[in-house]
Amino acid sequence: MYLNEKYMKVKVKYFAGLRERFGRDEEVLELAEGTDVGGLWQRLITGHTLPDGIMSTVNMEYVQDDVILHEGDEVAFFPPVTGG
Amino acid sequence: MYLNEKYMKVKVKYFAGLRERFGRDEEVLELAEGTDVGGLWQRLITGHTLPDGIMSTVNMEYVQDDVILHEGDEVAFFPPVTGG
Amino acid sequence: MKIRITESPFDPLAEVRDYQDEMRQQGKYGASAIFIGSMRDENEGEAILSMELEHYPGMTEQHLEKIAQEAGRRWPLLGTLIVHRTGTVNIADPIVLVAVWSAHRAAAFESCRYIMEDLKSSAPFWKKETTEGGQRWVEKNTPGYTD
Amino acid sequence: MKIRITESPFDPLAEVRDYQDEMRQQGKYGASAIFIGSMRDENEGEAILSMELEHYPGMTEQHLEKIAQEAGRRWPLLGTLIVHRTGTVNIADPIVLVAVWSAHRAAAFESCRYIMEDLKSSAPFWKKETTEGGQRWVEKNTPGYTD
Repeated sequence: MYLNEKYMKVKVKYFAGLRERFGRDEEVLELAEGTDVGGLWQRLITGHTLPDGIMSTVNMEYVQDDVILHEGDEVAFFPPVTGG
Repeated sequence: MYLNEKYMKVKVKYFAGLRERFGRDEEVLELAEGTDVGGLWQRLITGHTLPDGIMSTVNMEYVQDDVILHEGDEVAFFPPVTGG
Repeated sequence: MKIRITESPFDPLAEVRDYQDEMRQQGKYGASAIFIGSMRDENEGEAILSMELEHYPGMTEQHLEKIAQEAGRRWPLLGTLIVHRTGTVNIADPIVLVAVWSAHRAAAFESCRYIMEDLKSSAPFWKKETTEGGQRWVEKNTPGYTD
Repeated sequence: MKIRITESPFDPLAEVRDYQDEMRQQGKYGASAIFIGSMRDENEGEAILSMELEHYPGMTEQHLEKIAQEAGRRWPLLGTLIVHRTGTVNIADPIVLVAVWSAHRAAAFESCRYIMEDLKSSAPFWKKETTEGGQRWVEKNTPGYTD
């Protein structure tokens, strides 16, 4: 890491089985600018890419893992939905 | 007609526009044995075959015009249905 | 299964509630699909004032029962309710109710639609509309499945 | 259009009646299609005692509104009502209600189904079932369209 690398804060939320697995429902993480959704997931589970079975949203919209995050974003990870 | 030709009685019902056109809702007709639904229609409107737009039933079941009638049958003729 | 033809106005939501209360299948069905058809104040661009609904007593009940039984052969249904109005119908009056109960939604949706389409195309009812210009028989029902 | 998420039990037929009373479109709609999903007492062959329904507050409402708006773009709807339960759900409790009003039946049937399928596959709800053996997350919803 370079000294002049810039950082941003994002809120990360977990639901259902993921919430239980991580033992928390949300947290604020500091990430290097330019980090994408897949990069955030690798920060959570080192070395693992976002599995197909995990859905991700940024600011309550479904996204793919190559979406770049920004300061203040709210990210969420969760298993397939089972409502209705 | 032969003297020894046999006859049967059938009840005929008309609904909706047909009822109004015939000016009656039902009647009992005496027909030669072996008459089919199309033959009954030709007796009602001489020389005309049963049009596609008229539905026919025998004993409350939809039928084609070649179904042979029997003593005591209840026949009905009506325009396309418009319920629901 | 319940089939009811009524010359008086009926309350479709109350009919659904009453039928469901008597079903005693609570916890068995996970899906119910309900269709309510009611009288609009216009048809083919012309204002409708009221309507006469004629039917073929005897055949109507028998035919609707046959449709409901066929739906029950095609889908695993736990309950089926059909109510249809006859006689003089006023604007916004409910005309037809079809309600079905099943374990899963696909069966509920598809059987409800199936019953309605069959009812529209073959149950012996006829509508005569009263407009400002007089009375006229409705010539045919609009087509059903569009997809 | 009305979207409601509720942690308390709700009465779907009363919700439909209340919404319809406020619509003031009587005589304009000729068709309403209603779907009610309720809790069954078994799933995948195992008896279910109760269920916890978790959701993503904020996103849930926003997402359901988006589905309802998309349905309104695809079909000419006069009314759309979606109610979904959260929290602790008991056997036979209603879980979801989708009701739509339109001039004709094709739009009503198809939009009601469309909303339910989208809700099932993408609205952020998760079910955790309590069986005699303990608790388990429902892994996925059953597929929707079968025809």
